[in-house]
Amino acid sequence: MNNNKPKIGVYVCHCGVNIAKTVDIEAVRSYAESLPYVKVARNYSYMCSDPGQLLIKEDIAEEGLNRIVVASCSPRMHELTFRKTLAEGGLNPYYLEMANIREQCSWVHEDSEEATSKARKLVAAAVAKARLLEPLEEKEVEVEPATLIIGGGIAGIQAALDIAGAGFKVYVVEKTPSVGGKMSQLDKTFPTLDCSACILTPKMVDVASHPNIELLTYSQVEDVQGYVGNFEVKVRKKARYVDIDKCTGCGICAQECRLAGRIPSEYEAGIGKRGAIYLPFPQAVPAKFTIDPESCLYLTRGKCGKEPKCVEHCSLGAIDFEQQDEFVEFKVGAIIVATGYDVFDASRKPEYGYQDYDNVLTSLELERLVSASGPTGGEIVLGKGEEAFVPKEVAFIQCVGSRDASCGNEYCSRVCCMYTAKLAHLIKEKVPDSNVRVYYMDVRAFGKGFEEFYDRVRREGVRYIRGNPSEVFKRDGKLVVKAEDTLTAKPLEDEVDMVVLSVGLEPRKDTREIIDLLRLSQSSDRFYLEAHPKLAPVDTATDGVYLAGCAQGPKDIPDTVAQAKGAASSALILLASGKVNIQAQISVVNEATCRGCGYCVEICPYGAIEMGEVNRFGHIVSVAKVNEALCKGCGACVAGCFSGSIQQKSFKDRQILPQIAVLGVVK
Amino acid sequence: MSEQYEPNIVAFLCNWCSYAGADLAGTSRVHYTSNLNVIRVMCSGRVNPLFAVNALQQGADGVLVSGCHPGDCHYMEGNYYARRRFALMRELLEFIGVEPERFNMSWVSASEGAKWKDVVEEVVEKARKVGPFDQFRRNKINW
Amino acid sequence: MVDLEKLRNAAKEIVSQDDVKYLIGWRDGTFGFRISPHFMESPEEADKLIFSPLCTNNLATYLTMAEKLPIPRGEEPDRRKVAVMVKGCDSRAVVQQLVEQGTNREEVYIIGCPCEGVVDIKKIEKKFPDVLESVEARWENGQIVLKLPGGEQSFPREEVLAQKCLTCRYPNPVLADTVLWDEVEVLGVEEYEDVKELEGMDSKERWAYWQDKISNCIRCYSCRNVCPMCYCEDCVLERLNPTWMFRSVNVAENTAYQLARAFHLAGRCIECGECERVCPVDIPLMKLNRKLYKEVQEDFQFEPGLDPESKPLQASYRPDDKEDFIL
Amino acid sequence: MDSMILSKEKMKDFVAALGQQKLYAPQKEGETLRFSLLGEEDVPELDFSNTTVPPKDVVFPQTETLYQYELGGTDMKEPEGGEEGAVMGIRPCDARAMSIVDSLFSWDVDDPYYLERRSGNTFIGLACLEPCVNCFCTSLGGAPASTEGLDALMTDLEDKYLVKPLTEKGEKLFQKAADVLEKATEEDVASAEKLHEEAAAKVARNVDTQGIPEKLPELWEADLWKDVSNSCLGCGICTYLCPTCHCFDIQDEVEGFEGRRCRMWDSCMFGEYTLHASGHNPRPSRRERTRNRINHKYSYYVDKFGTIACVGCGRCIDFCPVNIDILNILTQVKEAL
Repeated sequence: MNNNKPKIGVYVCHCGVNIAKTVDIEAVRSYAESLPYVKVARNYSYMCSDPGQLLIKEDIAEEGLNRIVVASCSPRMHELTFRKTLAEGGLNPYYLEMANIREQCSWVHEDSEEATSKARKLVAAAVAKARLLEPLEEKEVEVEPATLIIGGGIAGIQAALDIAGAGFKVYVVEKTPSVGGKMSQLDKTFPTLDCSACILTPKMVDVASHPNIELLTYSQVEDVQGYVGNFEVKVRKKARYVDIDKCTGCGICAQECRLAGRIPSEYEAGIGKRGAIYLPFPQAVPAKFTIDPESCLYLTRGKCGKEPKCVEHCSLGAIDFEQQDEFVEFKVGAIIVATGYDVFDASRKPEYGYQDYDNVLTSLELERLVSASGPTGGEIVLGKGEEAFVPKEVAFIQCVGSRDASCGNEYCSRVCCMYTAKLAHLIKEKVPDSNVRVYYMDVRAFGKGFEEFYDRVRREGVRYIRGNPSEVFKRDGKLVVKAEDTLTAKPLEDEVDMVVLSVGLEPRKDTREIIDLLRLSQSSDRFYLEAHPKLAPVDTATDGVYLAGCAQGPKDIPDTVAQAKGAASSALILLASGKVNIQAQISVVNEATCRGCGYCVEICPYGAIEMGEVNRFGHIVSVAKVNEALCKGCGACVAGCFSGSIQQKSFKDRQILPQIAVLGVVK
Repeated sequence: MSEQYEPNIVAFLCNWCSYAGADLAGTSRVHYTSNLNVIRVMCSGRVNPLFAVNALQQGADGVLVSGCHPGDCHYMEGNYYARRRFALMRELLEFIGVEPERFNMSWVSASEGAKWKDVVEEVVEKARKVGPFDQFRRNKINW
Repeated sequence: MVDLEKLRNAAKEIVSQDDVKYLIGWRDGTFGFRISPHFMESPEEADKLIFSPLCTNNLATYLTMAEKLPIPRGEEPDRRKVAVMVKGCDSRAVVQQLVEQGTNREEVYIIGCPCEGVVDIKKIEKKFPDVLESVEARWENGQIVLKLPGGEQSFPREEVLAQKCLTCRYPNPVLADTVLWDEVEVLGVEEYEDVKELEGMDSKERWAYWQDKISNCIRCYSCRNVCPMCYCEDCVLERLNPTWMFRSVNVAENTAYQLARAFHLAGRCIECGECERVCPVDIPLMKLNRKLYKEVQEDFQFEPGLDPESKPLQASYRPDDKEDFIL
Repeated sequence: MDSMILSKEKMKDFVAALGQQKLYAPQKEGETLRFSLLGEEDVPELDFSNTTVPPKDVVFPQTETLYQYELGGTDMKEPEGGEEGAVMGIRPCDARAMSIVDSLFSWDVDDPYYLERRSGNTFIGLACLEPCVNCFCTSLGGAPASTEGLDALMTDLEDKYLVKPLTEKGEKLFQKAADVLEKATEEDVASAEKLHEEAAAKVARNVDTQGIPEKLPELWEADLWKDVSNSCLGCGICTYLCPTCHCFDIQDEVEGFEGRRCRMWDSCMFGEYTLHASGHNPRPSRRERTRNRINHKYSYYVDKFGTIACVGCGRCIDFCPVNIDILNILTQVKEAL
């Protein structure tokens, strides 16, 4: 403990010209020098550089500084850097206070005089607080060597395999009956035209068979409590009404189901049908059947003929209508959110006639149509029975639901340009005499091999017309795309057999649930917000929770896999070190003045405070007690305490009030 | 009221949304008025409404508290508590004769650098309109 | 109907119970219209007990006031009950104390006194400034009868009752272990007329109004001390480190003090009006409290001091709380 | 020194004639009557029984700055000394209180702040003709027209005041306004004296203090202290409104990087009073505090300065929210002796 008179060192950073251009550094420095308790005030071109940090360390040693104020960039940027500097210089790292004179001063104010005067104020406020800082102790807790991965698409699969491969336990929780996600629905992948199933299926099998991975399909995370390193997870395993230990996946039940071929299949994007008991797709993992409780006659009406067909035909007796949802609970140290995305609902753009005309398809529907495993066996045929025909004139409309403020999606979905090129190529390959054109705004072919692929497709005869169609309508039984070729300024009315809407990627509808569960934030595009867009793209604001794949924003498969590996690596750092520092800036109760009203207990969002008893001169009185591992240091309890008896370390009333005074009084 | 009157605003920003949003405004080189000074706290829930009273008393002409949008609080609930507390304090201050223009609260997310600028300018403009705070300012002359 | 015989007998019985430490009631004061809190430890003192329109004091405040003096080693704290006589408003104070664990339900015995309203002592002393002899008072047919030195006089409620009683919606105890007589009719309707009158002014007028009142504050802390909801061991408004407000007595600090006090009572004030009654310089403190009471009721559909199981207003929230004031 | 007559109609002229000097007088502030500095247009409010707050705050302000400083520095800046002034409309009981407190502030060391104001101001009393219900000045050696501690005494004669200068200071002050004053007749003087006597007879409450100062400490452990303090709220009304209570606290108030050291009224009824840094308080409950208040007034002060530090103004009785009545306490004390 350092109870000596404060000796403050103030360091004003030029940040090259970033600060120095608008803020008069010397004026700020000399002002700082005049403030009470300031022993040293210096300026330097880059305080975060090695020589800059050395300056602080030397002053600590030579001048006996015991509080440090760094006036530079945002504490969100370099607070940790300078805390480390203090520690290396032999000071408690929490004796640091920063004044943000870059992001919130030099970069936002043009007038040099104003910026300088504000910088002085901010430095003065920091000095006022620094004087009253207290040393804090960082405590360590053990990390539960396991990870929860929410979502069993390619991102979740990859992260699971990596972590499990490193020898740690993984729980994969997948909402649908099978892992595989959206990638399993794709036919080929751009730009290499690999068969999507061929590269994905082995990984799906690996996930199921890996000894370190526990796969919980058809399951949902219900509750997450605890904190980094020690999350307590509760998962609901929804009833499949099929005993998966008995089911061999033979499929007779599905053939016999009275509703066979009558329920739109999710996997087939609605263009294929399934029964009430179903396997989502042939390569599904686990290869176990599931009864859809929303369509099953027996489950919805309590009656299915004399006896449900599935029961009748399952010789192993695997059908179990009595099955209930089960709950499993386990502890993990880290959580990876790999929940993926939703495909944009094309009916939200009614001008393109998706709901009105049979031959207006979404790209995902076309994906199933061209797939050898799809309902037509890979033949591009529209219509049924006698009306069936092979479309020859095909138009793609780009950016449906992307780059479109009218539907709330201002972002680019990043994959549509390339999957359109791929699908156009596949159509040309399967229907060589077809005419394919693509109505586009811009073609973004930025990835490895993308531009080459786009060139190839154009050489194959796919026409790119720059113009956003205004409407798709029907004339004389034919679809007409109305657009303007913006390069020639010519209005077009293009008669076609098939219109493909290149729909974008959207945040999942259940995004909110996960946010509530894990205390995540959303960015303005409504995808989950990463801790930093550049330097912490897989981390979130919640320690121990990481993002992978399209949950964080639209991306293609290689980017998804790369991020999944990044998330796995982040989780592994935690698991491998086995220990994590918990918040030092937590709440602390003054038991002598606590009146035991319990407001803080009610307020704490983490259940970190409970009432305990103390002996006050023979009287047993109840007072609040803080569980240090659970406290996250938000301070909501502090503002709710009437007697000021609970305080947040580093953000105590006695530290904030002088800041307020200085900002009010200093001119 | 002198012509050169420039309001002085003290703002309390939560670390995760609003402070980050204000940083983003900086990173994006959005320019705004320099009348507002920020005190960083971890959560808007930490901000005791009495801080606002204290700020007015000690020289601020207006106060701003900014946190995450409802539902986005990094600590889940802090901004809800802040909202309730500030609703009460606002009524009280208004009732005692403090112009409501001096007492502001906003939700600014980490991605709303542009909104931050708008909020700052609105708060400063409102304070400018109602003039210097003189209701219960500490008067140094009495010292 | 108030029955003093019944009251005294009940008090004798209650105070004789082994698990009751003492009983707090009211007795005649030393002069005029004043009455005094009566602390009785034995049944013999019961004959001094009264209940009349002069019994303004909210005795619930004494539940949290007794000092917890050091107990010598080896001795046990006395956890016997304190019996307290409460009017409707006073009972709400007990309920709110229970909500906030300021009082332990096992350590209090609540004697409910349905109440037809108490007089505004300041009002009546203005009418009769020189009364030295102790005055008796009673309710009779909706009137207040005062036994003045010159003979009995009766007054209509509106003329002599405290403002809080004219708008009282809870004249009957909301929680009691025993209720001494029949419940009384609820006559009060709260229209917040005085609050609305102030709301109708502009900021400058409002401040002028309050500045005038608050500049008189001598910071005697009687408003805080008398408040049954103010029972912090160490009041943050007087604390030196950190200094939320100076102890200097001037308009700025007095205002900060009164604002903080009112804010701490938001969603907690049960409208007993004691703060305003005791104020030696006549600051209309209940206007502040009632303003917040009104807003709390309108904005959060919340009234404190009714249900011991309720969650405190300031320690809870609803996701759809009003936010029309947010930019 | 001859008595003079000030016609009530000429009050404004009188105030004007006193010139630029500060003049404190009772003023109505809302419902509350207290002494304040008279503004240019103000007229003293002299039709009252007594002010809520005693005039002690003119000489012993509730808050006063001793000096200012900069945080971390060693330089001090003292406020400038006060100018001369006058206080008008003081009741004799309150004036007597000042003269009692004078001994304290000029005891072991002279208190420059208090004494400067005491000597710089001229104190003009206003005889009390209608004692309040709880007045008992006559029991303590005072009277409704006592002149102790005053430089002049005024007596209300319906349409005019009889003004009697008592000291040179008083005389000097009234000389300034000689133009608006008339000579008093013998009848005027006689009727004032009669009123004074009548007023003294009207004082209804009383206490026989015989023996109390000497024997009070013997009742240290008496039950009565608990009985009389049970209902005490521990507020500062009785002491803040008491004209003889003179306890103060010294506080540092810091704003930003500047601070001031100031002193302000304190009250022995507060829990913090005599609270040691260790956390120990020799007066841990309202019982000891009440006991101290009575002992200080009726015994310790007598020991030290030979006079009871109570003038019987009755404020503590009037304003106590829970009817703690000093006369009642003294009666019990007498009974217990």
